Amino acid sequence: METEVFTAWFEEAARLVRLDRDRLTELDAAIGDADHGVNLDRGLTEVCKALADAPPESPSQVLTTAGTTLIRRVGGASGPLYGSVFRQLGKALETPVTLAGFSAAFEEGVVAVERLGKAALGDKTMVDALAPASRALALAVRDGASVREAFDQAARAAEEGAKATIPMQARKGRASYLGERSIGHEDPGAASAALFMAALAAVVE
Amino acid sequence: METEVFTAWFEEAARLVRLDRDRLTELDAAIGDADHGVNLDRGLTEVCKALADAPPESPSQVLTTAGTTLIRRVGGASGPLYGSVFRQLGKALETPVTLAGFSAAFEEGVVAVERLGKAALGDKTMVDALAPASRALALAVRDGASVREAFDQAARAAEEGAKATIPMQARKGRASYLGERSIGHEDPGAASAALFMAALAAVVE
Amino acid sequence: MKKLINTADSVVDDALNGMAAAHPSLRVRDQVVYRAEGPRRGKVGLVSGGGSGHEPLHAGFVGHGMLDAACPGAIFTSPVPDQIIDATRAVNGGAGVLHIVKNYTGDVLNFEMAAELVDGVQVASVLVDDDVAVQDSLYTAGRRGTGATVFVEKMAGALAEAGAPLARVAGVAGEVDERSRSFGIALTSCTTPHAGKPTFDLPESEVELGIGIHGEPGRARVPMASARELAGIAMEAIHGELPLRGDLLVMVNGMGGTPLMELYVVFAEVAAFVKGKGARVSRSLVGNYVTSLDMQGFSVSICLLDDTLTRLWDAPVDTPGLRWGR
Amino acid sequence: MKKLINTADSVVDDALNGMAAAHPSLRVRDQVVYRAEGPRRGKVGLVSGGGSGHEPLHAGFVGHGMLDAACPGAIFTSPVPDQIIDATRAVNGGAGVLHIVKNYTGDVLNFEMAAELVDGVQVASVLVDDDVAVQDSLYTAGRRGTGATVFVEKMAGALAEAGAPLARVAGVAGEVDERSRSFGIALTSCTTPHAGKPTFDLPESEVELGIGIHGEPGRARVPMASARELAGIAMEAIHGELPLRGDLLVMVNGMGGTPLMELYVVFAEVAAFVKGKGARVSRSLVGNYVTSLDMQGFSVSICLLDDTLTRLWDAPVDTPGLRWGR
Ligand SMILES: Nc1ncnc2c1ncn2[C@@H]1O[C@H](COP(=O)(O)OP(=O)(O)O)[C@@H](O)[C@H]1O
Ligand SMILES: Nc1ncnc2c1ncn2[C@@H]1O[C@H](COP(=O)(O)OP(=O)(O)O)[C@@H](O)[C@H]1O
Ligand SMILES: [Mg+2]
Ligand SMILES: [Mg+2]
Ligand SMILES: [Mg+2]
Ligand SMILES: [Mg+2]
Repeated sequence: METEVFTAWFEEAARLVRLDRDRLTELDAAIGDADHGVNLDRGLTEVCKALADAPPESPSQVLTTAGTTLIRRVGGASGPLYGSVFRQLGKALETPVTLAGFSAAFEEGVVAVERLGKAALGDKTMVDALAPASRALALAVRDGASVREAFDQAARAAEEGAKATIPMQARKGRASYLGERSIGHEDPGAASAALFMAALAAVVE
Repeated sequence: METEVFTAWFEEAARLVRLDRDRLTELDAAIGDADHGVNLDRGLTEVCKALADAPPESPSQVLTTAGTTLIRRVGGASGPLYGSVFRQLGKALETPVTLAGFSAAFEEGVVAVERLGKAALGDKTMVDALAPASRALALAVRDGASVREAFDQAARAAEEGAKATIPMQARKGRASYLGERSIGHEDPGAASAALFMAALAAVVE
Repeated sequence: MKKLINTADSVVDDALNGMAAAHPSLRVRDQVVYRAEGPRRGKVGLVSGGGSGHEPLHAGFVGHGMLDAACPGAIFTSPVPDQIIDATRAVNGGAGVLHIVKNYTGDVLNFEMAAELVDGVQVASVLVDDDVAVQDSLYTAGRRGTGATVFVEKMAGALAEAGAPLARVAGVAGEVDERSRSFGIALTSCTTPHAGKPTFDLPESEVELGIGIHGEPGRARVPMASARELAGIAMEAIHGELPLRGDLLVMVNGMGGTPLMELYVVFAEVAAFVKGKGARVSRSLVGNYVTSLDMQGFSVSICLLDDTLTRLWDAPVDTPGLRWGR
Repeated sequence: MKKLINTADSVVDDALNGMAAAHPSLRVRDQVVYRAEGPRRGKVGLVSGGGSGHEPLHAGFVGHGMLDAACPGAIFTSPVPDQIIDATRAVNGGAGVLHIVKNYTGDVLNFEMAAELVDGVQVASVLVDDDVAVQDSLYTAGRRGTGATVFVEKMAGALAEAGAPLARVAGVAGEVDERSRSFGIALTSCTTPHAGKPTFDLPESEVELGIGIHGEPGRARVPMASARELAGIAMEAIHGELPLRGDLLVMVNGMGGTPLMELYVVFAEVAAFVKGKGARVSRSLVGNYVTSLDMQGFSVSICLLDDTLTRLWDAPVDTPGLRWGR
């Protein structure tokens, strides 16, 4: 997987988030403060600008640039959290990028978020979409799947993980203030995480 | 006309204003500040209390008590204005009260308002209901009409005068701030003045 | 309508009780708000008042360096003569009392009656009429008193505190009024507790220009526009009657339901306009000072300062609504 | 939605320009608001920040006796580490810097990252978590920081101004937080400029109990009730976690769209409740201090005072949002 693929990943993610900006914000309005779509849209626009201004030489550089930009431009909870996913992923990623190498590095990124946010599976956060995606990647590698199959499965797992947050009661982040009233709504961060995985699947096709 | 008639006048006026309180307030909302009904309702309730607490000995006393109470309890423009109508009317009224005597004293009350408010016929104020009523009384006296006929005609004249304010552009009071936008609305004070005259007609029947 | 009240009839008294409980510096007696320490011998007393619903005006401006007493009427209804008479007698320190009256028929009539009826006290009165939305002509009740009331009460208060005689205090109060103009724009109507619904209907797409502070509709309606355009409309209206020059006192006032953040957005535009006219923002106020219940919108008030007025503005003031220097 | 803005994207910067234009005592640089005079050698620096939309919090509390810098984020979005790092470096007078952080995941993460990345400056941080509407348990992000932030910023600011060392300032800041609790009730939802419609729908007949300051819905909904009943609900919730006793600092805070008159009505009820519990209102604030854009509603914040805290509260403060003693 070449550097261009990773640059394309964030361009596609930016496009999908822009398209779904209002849906993400409405999900956040229901159990948060109605800014998630706006936050990510702003952040990813900045990421694309950064990647265009100084085209990175390596996949790893694309990811660390993206992660750092998200931390520097988004704010809120999702800025540092997404930022550390991509920064850690970038740090751990070796060139040339193989599917197995990406899968291992991605798992490190997910672990970084879990640690930073002290969130576990079932807390109704982005982790509920990211962790299943990571697991799906690992299984695909084990089963010798193609890059394309692997990312399709990761995207599907993230999407299912996001939908699975609907019946959950939030234990982390703003939604946790609602207690039982958080049940019945999809977590906005899990929804945006699914968009990131969908974008990746799209660009490797 | 006995003292009881005048006490009954204010009780009936209080009843009519209470019934029309919201209409008066809505008229005031359109070209003023939405408090005329509330103001008069509050004032007339106090007048009835005052008349009950210390039953006056003469018609003149009923009117000066009513006028003073309105000045002391209503505030706004209508408090001092209605207050001086009735205080002047009371001052000028001689006992025993004849129709001619009442008519002359009432005219003095109207003149008092015109002076205090510097308002003339056509300025879109209570004067546009009070002055025609006074004129109708004077004519009735001249034509030797009965008390009942006289007050019926005064009430009708006040009602017509109030309706006649609709096409007028206000030149006095809050409605004048609206300039041409004051056209097309009945003046709340003229409307309440018509209620006062209707109450009088009702109690002499 | 949802309001934090107990009943529409008790709201004024309940709020006065809250003020008394919150501010030991104030005393409330018979619907008049006084300084707790009472009148100062030889100091001119300042009494103002008007309908309630404009908080902090007037009661929030009672205290050192500003008013000695405020007479709150029912909501949007001027006080009655009895209140004004009580207040005038109580604050008289022997040097006479200045009545600061906003130019509305009701306020003028009730203050006039009180001034006639109170005896043994030397009373002067100043009429505040700063609102350029109303033409001052034979065909209107004259310009309304709005935001400049804060300027008059503050500067006259400082002068009285400094021991100036009644004539001087009244003179400067009138001067401040003459050098001040205001203009207001509403995004929504206010809702009075008794009426229970908006005084006027204003669609999502429009704003009301030149509104009063009692929910009186304005002179005209225009499509909703940017803060820059709306501030421009207000400033042009003021500049047309009071050409901006030199040092200005600029107040961007919220109508009660508008968040401070938006008022600062407006202030930035107002400051840019002032600069564009070659004048200078020398002193400023941004916040809710002369409100209209829950109305959303703003008004701009501007006073042409000179050294004396600037000194009077800067003088120490200690009231619930305005405080500095002590 | 009608708002006095130019664009949803520019509202925060436009408002900051307005603040800079209105308050010569402030400097705005790279989305950080500083005291114009800069850091004082040997004085502990106080830095706070958080999402915009809560004005006057935080930028309105920058000035003598309170904050040295405030970092405003996007609306309802905590600031980014860069802002906090800039502010921390700029206000360091050699005695270290205290970060005052409201307990929200975003605020905590961004301040933590900044504290790690800024080097050469001794940084301590205090977490404000006073909102009793949220249970402080393993199953939540913990109590939110709301009204008590004003108390912490004021008292810690006074102590820093007096020259106390960082450890002491941080210690007292934590103590103020521990001795303070808040509860909020909304009559309406706020509307963010970007979303353009209310964050949550609240029918005319209901109120939302235990709301946050970002339009987060509360824990429960009940039928609209009188000011007395609503104040009672808030006070019982606070009293349940912080039994009222002795001298209290009581703030009745408006959420942004509620008129001052209504806040005084609520304050009267709060004061009566306090009296009923045998405690005493020793100091008070009534007004808009920690808002949520245009939301209508109120919050009550209470701090159990002692002589030290009372002295720190009374110490001179000179900021756009809070001023006395100079
Ligand atoms: N402690 C946490 N761990 C992991 N993810 C979290 C945590 N707290 C919040 N999130 C994620 O962040 C999302 C909210 O992001 P955003 O709305 O941008 O920030 P904020 O909540 O500060 O407004 C939530 O939907 C959730 O997925
Ligand atoms: N200068 C005036 N002369 C005569 N009547 C007046 C004058 N100004 C106002 N009014 C009358 O008073 C009425 C308004 O009364 P009200 O609403 O109670 O007082 P306010 O205008 O102070 O709210 C008007 O409808 C008008 O009839
Ligand atoms: Mg959010
Ligand atoms: Mg009226
Ligand atoms: Mg009125
Ligand atoms: Mg947020």
